[in-house]
Amino acid sequence: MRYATPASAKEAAGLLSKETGAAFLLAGGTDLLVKLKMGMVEPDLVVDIKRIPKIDEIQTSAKGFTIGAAVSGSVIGEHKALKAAWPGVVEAANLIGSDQIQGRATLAGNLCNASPAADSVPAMIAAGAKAVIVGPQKKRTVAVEKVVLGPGQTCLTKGEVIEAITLPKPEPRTGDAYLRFIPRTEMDIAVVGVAISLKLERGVVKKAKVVLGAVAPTAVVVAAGAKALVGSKLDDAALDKLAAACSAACNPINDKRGTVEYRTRVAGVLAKRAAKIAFPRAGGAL
Amino acid sequence: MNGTMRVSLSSTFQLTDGPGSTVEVQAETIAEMMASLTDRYPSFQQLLDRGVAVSIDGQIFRDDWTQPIPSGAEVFLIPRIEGG
Amino acid sequence: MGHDQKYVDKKYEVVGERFNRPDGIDKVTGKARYGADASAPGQLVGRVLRSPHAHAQILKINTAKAEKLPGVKSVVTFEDMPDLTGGDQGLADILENCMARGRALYDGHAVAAVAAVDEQTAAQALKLIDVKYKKLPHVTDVDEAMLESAPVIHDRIMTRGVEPAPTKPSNIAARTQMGYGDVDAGFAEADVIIEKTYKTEQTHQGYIEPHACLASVNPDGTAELWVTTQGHFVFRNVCASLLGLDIAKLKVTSSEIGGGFGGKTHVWGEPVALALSRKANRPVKLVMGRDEVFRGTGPTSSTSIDVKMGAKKDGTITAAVAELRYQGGAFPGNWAMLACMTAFACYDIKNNKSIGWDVVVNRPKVAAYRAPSAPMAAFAVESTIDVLAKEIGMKPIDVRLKNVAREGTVAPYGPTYGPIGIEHTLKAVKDHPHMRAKLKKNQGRGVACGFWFNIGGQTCTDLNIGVDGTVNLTLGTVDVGGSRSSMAMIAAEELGIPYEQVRANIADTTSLGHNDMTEGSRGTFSSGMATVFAARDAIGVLKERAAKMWGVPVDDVVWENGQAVATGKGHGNLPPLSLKEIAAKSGRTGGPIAGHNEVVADGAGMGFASHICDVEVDPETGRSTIVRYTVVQDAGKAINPDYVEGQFQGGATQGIGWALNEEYIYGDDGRLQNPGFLDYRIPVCSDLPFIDTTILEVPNPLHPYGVRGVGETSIVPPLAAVGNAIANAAGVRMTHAPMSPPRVLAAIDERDNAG
Amino acid sequence: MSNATLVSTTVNGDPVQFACPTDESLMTALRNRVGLTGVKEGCGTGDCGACSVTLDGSLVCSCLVLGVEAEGREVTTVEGLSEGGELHLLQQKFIDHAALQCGICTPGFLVAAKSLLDRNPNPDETEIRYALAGNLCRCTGYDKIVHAVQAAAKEMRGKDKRSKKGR
Repeated sequence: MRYATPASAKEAAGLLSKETGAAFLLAGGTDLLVKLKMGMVEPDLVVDIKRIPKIDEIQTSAKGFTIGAAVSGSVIGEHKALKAAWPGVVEAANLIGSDQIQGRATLAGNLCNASPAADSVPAMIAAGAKAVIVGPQKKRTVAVEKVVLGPGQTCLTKGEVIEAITLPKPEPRTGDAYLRFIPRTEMDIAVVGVAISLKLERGVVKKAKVVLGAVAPTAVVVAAGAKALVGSKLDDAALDKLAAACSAACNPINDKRGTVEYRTRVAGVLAKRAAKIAFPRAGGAL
Repeated sequence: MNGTMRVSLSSTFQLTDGPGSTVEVQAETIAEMMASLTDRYPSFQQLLDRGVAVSIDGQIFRDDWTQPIPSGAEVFLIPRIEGG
Repeated sequence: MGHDQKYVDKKYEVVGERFNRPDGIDKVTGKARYGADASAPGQLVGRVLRSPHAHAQILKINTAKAEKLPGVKSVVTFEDMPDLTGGDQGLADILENCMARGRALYDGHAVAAVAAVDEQTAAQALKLIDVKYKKLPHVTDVDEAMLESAPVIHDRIMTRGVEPAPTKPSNIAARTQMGYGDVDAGFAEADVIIEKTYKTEQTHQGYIEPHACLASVNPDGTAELWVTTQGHFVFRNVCASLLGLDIAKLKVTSSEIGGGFGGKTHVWGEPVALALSRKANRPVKLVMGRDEVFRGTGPTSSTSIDVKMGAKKDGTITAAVAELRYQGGAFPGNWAMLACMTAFACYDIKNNKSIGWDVVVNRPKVAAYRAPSAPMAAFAVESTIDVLAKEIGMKPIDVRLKNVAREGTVAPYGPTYGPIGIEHTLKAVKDHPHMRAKLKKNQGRGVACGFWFNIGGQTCTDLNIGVDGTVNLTLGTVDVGGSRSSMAMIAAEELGIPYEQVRANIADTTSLGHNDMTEGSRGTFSSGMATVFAARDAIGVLKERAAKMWGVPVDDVVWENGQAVATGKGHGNLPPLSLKEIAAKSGRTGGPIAGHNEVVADGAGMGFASHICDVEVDPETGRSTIVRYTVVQDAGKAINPDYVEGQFQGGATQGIGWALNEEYIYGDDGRLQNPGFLDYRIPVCSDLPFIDTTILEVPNPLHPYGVRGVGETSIVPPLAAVGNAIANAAGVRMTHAPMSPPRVLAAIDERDNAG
Repeated sequence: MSNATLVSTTVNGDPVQFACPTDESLMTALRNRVGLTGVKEGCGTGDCGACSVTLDGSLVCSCLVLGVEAEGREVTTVEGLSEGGELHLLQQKFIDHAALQCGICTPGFLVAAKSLLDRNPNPDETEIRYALAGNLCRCTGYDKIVHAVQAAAKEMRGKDKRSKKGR
């Protein structure tokens, strides 16, 4: 296995595109090193992007935030402006593993690992996040919800690298939240995850985005769930509709972490709870 | 002291060709009791090989076969216990 | 019997205080050396190849390619570990479990092993071993394995304990029956009868340190083994038998041990490491990965249990029957038998019967796990008692007190109890402020009792006094949870010197006589007993030396407060001689001063506990949170209360993990789905509240200090305590452990749908 | 077979060089090449925290870091907690409160607890419990560990006011 530490995203893309063997990108390494340990991958080349200048920084601009691909969860958790703007995204990022994992795990890595249960992905989608993808030739920006194609599969072509995740500056009276269900209080993979982002107008939901994790091969945007909330002040009828829409949108599997029935049922429960957290964050009165 | 006593056997130790649930033997120590039982019931040896403990008046002895058995004592043969 | 009764009421100077452990500094600084922390010149890395199939015939193992890989020094299969067990089926099972012989009996069963110059080469070599399997039908569920239609795992297994003796093999290794009285008559007397069926899933001890050893065998048959174990003397004997070595020529050193809980009472990789080393003529270090620990070492049984209990309206339990089905993994065990012995042991039930079925399945060979077999039986019995109490309109604690076993009660396994502490623990629970604390919405409280035996066993201890008066205490029982501090305290107590003057060490197998495993809560009980006697032996020598120094008859010397005092007529004005003063002159009064003791520490007491658990259930997700927990247990005498509390808290937490989330999950293919700490969910720090403890001391009259073992009982009550709390919080009676969120939510739904 | 790479790094304040295969974890490199066996392997997959170290001040599982990633970085292990022949207060409190039984998880807990107190000198019980959730202990039920961390935090806060002790 060769180990490279390129000085730019473009150089990283070049290394990956030229490699004829198995090549992997290393950011936080919290997924890659597990796969190495378990013998699930045998890389010929590992490209460590952490030495790329500024890739471990969060840039703030008038448009929003640019979160470098090597920014760890603990750095995200300490970023006051980001936390104020997108508390749901920060919550989701901070739910990925223990403090030890937080010291390494990244949003871009969580996205590229393409696990159906990734915590940050539904939250990023609900917040309208985009991935800045650098290839050997050109750069492109893709909405996060378009990045993951299936378990372990992304839209990245050979040589492409996610350089950063961008989050827009939230519109006024916007609030988001992410909740997941795990059997313990920590150290588990989500059995169900729900991210909700709401925009209010005069105390009423004007726009909503509802995204589920761990209930289908990829994160699921639940349009019917959003529709249930729009025009409401989060009354019980709207919440019940939301829950029903979320449960209906589930297409989960039975596995060691949960059953189809359980995931379907709890998706609705969590959706209600997440909405009730996002609503006051957007300035609404429950 | 004639050393005749009544030994109760847990069901695990009851053999088709062996004693019933209680048996009378002459013995003053655990070792003598065991010898007497194996003399009378040859298949008893298999049970000893699998592990036996002796309860004398409610106290369990697993290993020390020199232990004297007081006359009139309540004696039970029970399976040997493993622990964690 | 016949121990010094006066110690039961003795006033202690050292015992009962909270002293720091002697190995503390090494363990907080990283200096302590565990199983994987030793190295030897020229050592190789050992790795094991494991079966990916639940049950398969091994048609062929081709190791030629692996052997040719540069850097590979030895490859072994069962052919390198010939069967020397001479008809001892127990040993033969151990050998076959260490290395498959013609058949892989479970997912994770070792089939070959390599030793190579480094990790990478060893991993590469494993891939080059070509094993041809023919898959066979498998069964992993205990109830399914008992069916006539189940694939039979061993043709040699004919059920023991049934009449007439079976003529066909089956997966049922043995039937055991215990109890007394007439249960039919007892049920006829009952006003209320409750019958329920329970299931518990398989759990693992989950020690954080994986199995690890460093083995070195010389061509002349001398050998050394450094290993993390609960009993290095037993490991020595077993490994010597399996490998054909002389016991005295195999030196086994127990490393610091990173948790055992019963799982390190059995050999797994050690004989393989020795075989690899013998073939390579180099030291071999074999360290398991976490997945190997889960797949390839011994968890506890999964079970299926029926309980039927009847009671009169006044709470008297008139009859109780349990039928307990326990799987022992791929080899027969006595696990259901142990369950029979413990199921009703907390109670005085005139008519009781327990029937146990020991069953084999295609899972790893079950090992002891802290009070083995008792927690599952207690889950069933203690849950049923709560149901019974509700049915007759009594408080569950009052039903328990009404039927509690006491001194003089006949135990379900036959003998009559001596002084035991179960009633004391129940009364302490009843009076505990926890029982009166207010509960919030969705919260409920449960109580449950538990019993486990203590065992004694062979023990040997040395006590050597240096010329400066400091004392080396040399022990042969592995220190799993802090026992060195307790042993040093006992030596200090006996000798009448400060704790700091005693240093306790664990000897290797060449430096001390045989010691049995640290298992069955015996460490402090039995080594403590040997330490008392070794110290008294040394005191005898000290008195002789003092007599010599004074020139008085030894009968005129007594030992008081750490010094020799002359008591005879005319010696009144002799100043006492301290241990230090006598030790300083030892070279001129007869040589080194030592005490020694070999003992079969029989007469161990019984361990009883009662627990209180408050749980909050989220009715929409089925998730249970432990909000408060109290352990009340009889310790006989707590030598070092810090470590007694630690055993109570640790055992309770393991039980809570089992109650809520821990389980082996097998796929339809018979493969373990969750061999890692991510999905085998042991409790994490944020899952728990502080665990309150109350230590009761009902002395065990057969120990010089009244000690009872405390290591195991605390894992017995939690499953039922949690289940009873959930029943009171959510109104659903859980009969399947772990009571994980999906199971609890399904139970809530079922109740709601039933209207 | 992986290429070995020479890594120059700082471990517990000292300059250290080691050569390790590129696919070797920092945990294995620290244990086998630097000789710091206080870094424990409980799982190798980031689930138990026994191999916790800090990397440039950030708490990580060293099993989830490649050895080669340590080039030019600063690593602190349990062996680096005590200074000048004196135990770190957390180490002393773990002993005083009997916060260890088998002790295999103890190095990881100490590194994680120090990392917590460096960031938050006055954590409440819940904060302590969540900060230590990445460290598994199978012996203690965590009770005495949390008490030890609380006691150390309290004393360190007191000492910070009076003297420079209590890092």
